[in-house]
Amino acid sequence: AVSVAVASNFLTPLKAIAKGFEAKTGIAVKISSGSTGSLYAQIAHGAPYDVFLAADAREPKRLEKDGRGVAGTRFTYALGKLALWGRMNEDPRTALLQGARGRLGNNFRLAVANPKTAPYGAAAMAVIKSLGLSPKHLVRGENIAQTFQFVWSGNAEMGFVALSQVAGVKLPGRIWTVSPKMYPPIRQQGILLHEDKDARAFLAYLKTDAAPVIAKYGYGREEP
Amino acid sequence: MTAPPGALDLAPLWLSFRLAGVTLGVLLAIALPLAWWLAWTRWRGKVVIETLVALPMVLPPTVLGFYLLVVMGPEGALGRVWRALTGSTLTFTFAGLVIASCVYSLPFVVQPLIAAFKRLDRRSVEASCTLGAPWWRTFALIVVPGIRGGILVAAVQGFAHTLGEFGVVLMVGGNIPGATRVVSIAIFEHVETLNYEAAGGLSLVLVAISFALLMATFVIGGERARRVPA
Amino acid sequence: MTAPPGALDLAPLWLSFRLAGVTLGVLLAIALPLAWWLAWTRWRGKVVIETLVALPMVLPPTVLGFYLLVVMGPEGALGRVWRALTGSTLTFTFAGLVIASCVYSLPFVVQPLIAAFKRLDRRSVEASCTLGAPWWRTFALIVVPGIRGGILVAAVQGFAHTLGEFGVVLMVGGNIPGATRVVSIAIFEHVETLNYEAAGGLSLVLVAISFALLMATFVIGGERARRVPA
Amino acid sequence: MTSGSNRTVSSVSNALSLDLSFRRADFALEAAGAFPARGVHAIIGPSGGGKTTLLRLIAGLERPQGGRLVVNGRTWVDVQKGVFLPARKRATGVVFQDYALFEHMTVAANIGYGVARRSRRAAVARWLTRLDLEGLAARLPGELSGGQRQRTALARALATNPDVLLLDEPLSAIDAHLRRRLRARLADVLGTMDIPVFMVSHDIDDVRALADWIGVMVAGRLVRAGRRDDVFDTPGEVEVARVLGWPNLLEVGVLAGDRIAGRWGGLAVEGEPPLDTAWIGFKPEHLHLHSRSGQGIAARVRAIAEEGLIRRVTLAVGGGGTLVAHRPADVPTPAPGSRVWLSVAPRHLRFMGEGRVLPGAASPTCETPRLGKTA
Amino acid sequence: MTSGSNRTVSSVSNALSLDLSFRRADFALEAAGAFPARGVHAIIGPSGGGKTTLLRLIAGLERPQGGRLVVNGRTWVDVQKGVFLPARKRATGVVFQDYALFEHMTVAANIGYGVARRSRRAAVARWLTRLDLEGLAARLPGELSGGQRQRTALARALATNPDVLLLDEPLSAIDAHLRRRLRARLADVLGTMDIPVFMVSHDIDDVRALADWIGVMVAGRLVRAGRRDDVFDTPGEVEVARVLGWPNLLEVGVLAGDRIAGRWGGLAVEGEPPLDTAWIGFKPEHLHLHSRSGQGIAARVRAIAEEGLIRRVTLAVGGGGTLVAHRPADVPTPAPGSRVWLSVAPRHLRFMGEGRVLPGAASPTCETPRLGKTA
Ligand SMILES: Nc1ncnc2c1ncn2[C@@H]1O[C@H](COP(=O)(O)OP(=O)(O)OP(=O)(O)O)[C@@H](O)[C@H]1O
Ligand SMILES: Nc1ncnc2c1ncn2[C@@H]1O[C@H](COP(=O)(O)OP(=O)(O)OP(=O)(O)O)[C@@H](O)[C@H]1O
Ligand code: MOO
Ligand SMILES: [Mg+2]
Ligand SMILES: [Mg+2]
Repeated sequence: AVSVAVASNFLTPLKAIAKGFEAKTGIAVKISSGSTGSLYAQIAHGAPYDVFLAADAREPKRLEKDGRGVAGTRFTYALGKLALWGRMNEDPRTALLQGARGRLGNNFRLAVANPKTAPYGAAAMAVIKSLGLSPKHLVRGENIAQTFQFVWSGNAEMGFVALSQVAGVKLPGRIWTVSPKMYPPIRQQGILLHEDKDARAFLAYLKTDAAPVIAKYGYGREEP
Repeated sequence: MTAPPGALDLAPLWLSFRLAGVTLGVLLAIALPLAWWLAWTRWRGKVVIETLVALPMVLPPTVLGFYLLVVMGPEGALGRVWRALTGSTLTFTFAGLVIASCVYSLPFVVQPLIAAFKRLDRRSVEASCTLGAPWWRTFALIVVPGIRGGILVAAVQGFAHTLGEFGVVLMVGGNIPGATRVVSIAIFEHVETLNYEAAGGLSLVLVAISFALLMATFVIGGERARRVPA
Repeated sequence: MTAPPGALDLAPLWLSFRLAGVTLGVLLAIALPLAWWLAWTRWRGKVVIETLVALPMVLPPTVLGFYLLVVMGPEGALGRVWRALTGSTLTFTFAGLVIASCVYSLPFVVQPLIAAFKRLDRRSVEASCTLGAPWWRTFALIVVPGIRGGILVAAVQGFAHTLGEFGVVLMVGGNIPGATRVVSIAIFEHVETLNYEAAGGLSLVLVAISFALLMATFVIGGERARRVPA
Repeated sequence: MTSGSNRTVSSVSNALSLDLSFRRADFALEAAGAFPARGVHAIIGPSGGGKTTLLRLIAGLERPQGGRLVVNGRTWVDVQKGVFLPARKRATGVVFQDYALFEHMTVAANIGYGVARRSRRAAVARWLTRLDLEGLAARLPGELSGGQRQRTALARALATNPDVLLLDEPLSAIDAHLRRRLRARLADVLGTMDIPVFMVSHDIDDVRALADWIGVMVAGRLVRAGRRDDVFDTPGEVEVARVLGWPNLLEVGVLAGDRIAGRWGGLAVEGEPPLDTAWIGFKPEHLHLHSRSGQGIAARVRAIAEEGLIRRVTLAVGGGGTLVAHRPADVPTPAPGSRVWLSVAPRHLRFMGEGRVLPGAASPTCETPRLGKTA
Repeated sequence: MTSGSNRTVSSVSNALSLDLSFRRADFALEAAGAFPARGVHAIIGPSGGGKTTLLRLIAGLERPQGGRLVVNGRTWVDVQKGVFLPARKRATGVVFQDYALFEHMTVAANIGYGVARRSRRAAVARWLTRLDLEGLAARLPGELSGGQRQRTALARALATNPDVLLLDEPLSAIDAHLRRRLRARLADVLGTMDIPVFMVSHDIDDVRALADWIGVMVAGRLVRAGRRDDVFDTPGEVEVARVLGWPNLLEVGVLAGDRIAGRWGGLAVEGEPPLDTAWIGFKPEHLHLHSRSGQGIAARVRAIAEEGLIRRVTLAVGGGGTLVAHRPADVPTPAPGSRVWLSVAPRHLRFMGEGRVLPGAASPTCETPRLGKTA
């Protein structure tokens, strides 16, 4: 069996992928999810995972450097895509620009993920900066899931979320898929934590056979 | 993030203590009468209330926070009432944090108080009544000193727990520096970003202040029954 | 993920109740003597212990969990001792969860017990002694019934809080299905993956079972002093 | 003796009248009476008879299931009309049987608790002195001995100048020496009060020294109420005589004309005894011993005890009974073992009902005092 | 009177000997004595004198700062050697002044608590009967009246067959009627026991009926210990006489030959009074009233009270003092207001030290009983 630690934003696609992998190879996949930061801390303190799928490149890099990951196995399994979700019927992009010019009320809230902890947050901040928005309307979710919840529950009128969260789901309002040129790439990297035949097989599957599933859930692939 | 790199940003600390203090005040005001009633009533349905009060404990804070976010949001029941009354939203504000913390910490304040009220010597309350004391005098001079131990536990639990809580606060507060970015969130953030040194530093300050505060509470509160002179 | 889609996976629920039960048992075994000693000793340093016991409350659970992870990890002090004794690691196991939960819930169990012990009628203990009862008989027949209210609060808090706790458990346990994936983590995960229906369903089951359990506790524990017949 | 002797009638109307019924588990209480503005009413009776419960009903600490309680023209309780004045609005001073002191307050703070702020200092000082508590003002009740605790409770209740004073065994834990002084002080204090005082007591000496009236409670019923000396002289019911400690009670077996008889022998009485008589009784000082036969009941001297001026003679009569005679110490008394004959002057014989059994006694023999006592 | 009279000496050695010193805040206690295996020792004295503390020291509930306590040859306490047997290993039966019942246990469970399982049932049944508690076996203490609570405590202590019995006012909350019966039963029970019994009591009647020996504690010191009748007859210290309720105590001012005098006048005594005499006292029954002058101290009758066979006469003497005389009720007594002259037969005069002041009394006048009492 393969034990996979996965950043929670990729949990849903991973479940689908694991099913396919199990069907194909007969190898069971055990999934543990969490925030990238906690998973890293656990791995650093001996957690029994075989594979780590982070939301970022930072943690896998560090693991590789520390020798806790198998050198040369680190790769980008998915590229995160940023989306702006607004609950109003206007084009969220237009509305956001109006907000930038102070035409939205004081109660206007724009949800973003914490740029320090979530790569989607850093990406969102880059977009905001390029649009010249003031940070006073921002509310921060600790991760991308929480950011989604702020908008979903109506507490924020708009939010920068992951495309994977909103693609193919029926939600109120409208969505603008942010051009990837406006933010640094969100590289979600994975790494093998120790030598294991099954784990390698899983990584290989993730690189190849899983591509359509990953795309279906709203992630991109890095051109090799 | 206004703090210079390397230096500790202590604003969240101050915010946390303010939140814990206000929450404790509100909670005591709610919990004292509630616990009194629960301890003395003979109404058979009271266990249902007792149980309901204890329930927030069993839900993971983040999940509780999620439901609070829904209820307190602009489309939630509480959020709508609040907006009608004050004109502003409840989530992502200090007031919202206080309400959320109250829900979360209520059981930790009510339960020790119920236990204390149940053990209160009924006869000294009766004696106070026969001496003509109005209820508030009986309450302040006989009941409160009589449940000192319970109040101490309730206060320590209510305060410390609100300090340490972060799931609910994160959810409802939105981590807004200066407004809702409390110290628990700040520390958590440091851990998540693998900035263990900053996390350790901030934790240390929090623990040190809390230690001093709690110790003072125990020293004062733990004294043998204080003499009330004539 | 062995559960069929749509159906609720109830294994985490069972794991949670097992964890809460074991933790409560361990905690009572530790907390009863500790609280007894803290309530009666005249040692001036005891406030320090009291404060230390209360301190875990002020740290965000995830942060506390982080430090526990460090201490209990294979290179941590506790982890090394454990490995020397048992040959296995402590983190990411059920035993590790129990230890972590104990640290986290200790204040919620010790504090109501201290308050109860302080209010215990010393004279009935003296009477039991003069009647020749050995200490365990005095403890079981006089002390424990005398602090029933406190034990009730301690048990409810210790149990419910362990059920709902997830920050520490997530950190130390690592969300491993069947071993450390307790219900609070499962619900949290559902919320994180925007599967609000599953989160709601599982929460409802947890709340319903807890409600029944707590209510039963309150009904039994809240009764007027039970008659101990000859 | 000390108290009340020099009082004048202050009012013909009653300061307190009650007619209450109360039930709790297997205990039921029925009490009715009207009491003048002045006077100390001792409530006596066997343990568990309901004395404390009656005081609690008056203080408003128990809620009766039926009846009325009116004090100084004000209705405190009227169950039918739904009136129930809470305890704190009733100006009662209560000394509880178990003190119920405020354990976290000093003695001084306890005493001053019910006193208005402006007069508190003076009142505390006065009552500390009156009850010999001067040195203890700053102590906590937990640091007092039993007697000191009770005196503090007494001072606390008296300091409020209540409309009705309720004392549940106020002197029971106080030693003989202090008791004598406290009794006298209590009498002085009560003498200056225009209020009814109800005092539960187990001590006949306290009752003698302090009470003007006596009410006897047995099994929840006020079986006898009357002037102290009347009750002492004529208990009325055998239960009452028992409570008063009469040692000589004889069950009446045969009742014929002016002679009554039982397993103990026979006695002549003055006139015919009332039909509901079940017992006769007499005080030990009225039992005469004769050394020649033919005079009353035959008996044998069992024991003799000297008690100061009095010699207490225990006598065995027929049927296994025991009688007690008091004799002056300076009169020769037959030695233990001797055979003697006993007589009682007919005017000292008291007829008594079998309180609990006779239907005539089911409603309390409540010869309620209606006038303040004159000198 | 009832108890002890028919006892035989069972042992010459002492069952219990103590010599303890104890301090707490502003209170210090010093007590020493040796007590035989049989006999009831009444401990009397003013409130706060340390009676309860002495019992607690024996029971092991207080730790003395110095001294020894040996029971049946076994050392319970030896402070110098560091011996301190914990309370539960001392076979003491204790009835606390405030009962200290187990509130969550039934009356039966309370009584059976200290009894071994196999004999528990029988012991409970026996003690329920002996103390009139039959119907209450299944009640909780909270549902009992004051007297019922105390009887339960008494039964609980007696049921363990202790080596030493410690009773802190065992009868104080029990009414006169029941008290007489309980007293007799207690006397029976104590009569069958081969152990020393220490009983704190405020009631001189209880002491008279139950005690063989008396110890008087004043301000933490055992100022007098002796056979009951000796102490009653010759208090020795004025403090002791006060505790015993002697109403007639006169401070001695002038001491010359066989005459003593004070502000109240002068009296002739037999022989010379001891040099440390500070007071004289006598019992009220020994005070004689004369209607002609020239005989003793001049006085005026203040009040007369009838108490059964006795008439209690209160007399005002010179210097503002008051004396009390008891007179048989059948002897004519001068009316209140009359002038009388008082005398006491010299053999009834008792000389007393000023307990607390004289250096001679600093170590307790501890004439400790060393032999079981004979009939
Ligand atoms: N809290 C209670 N619950 C149930 N029964 C009670 C309670 N308190 C008293 N009783 C019962 O009520 C009856 C009357 O009690 P009460 O205290 O009035 O008696 P009392 O005359 O004051 O006796 P004592 O002289 O012993 O104090 C008794 O049978 C007693 O057992
Ligand atoms: N817990 C305590 N702390 C401090 N002082 C105390 C404590 N208990 C009693 N005392 C004091 O110790 C002294 C002796 O008390 P003790 O109870 O032995 O008296 P006592 O002779 O039994 O009196 P009483 O007849 O009133 O019961 C008193 O001065 C009392 O005030
Ligand atoms: O999946 Mo993340 O690392 O919590 O954004
Ligand atoms: Mg009573
Ligand atoms: Mg005492």
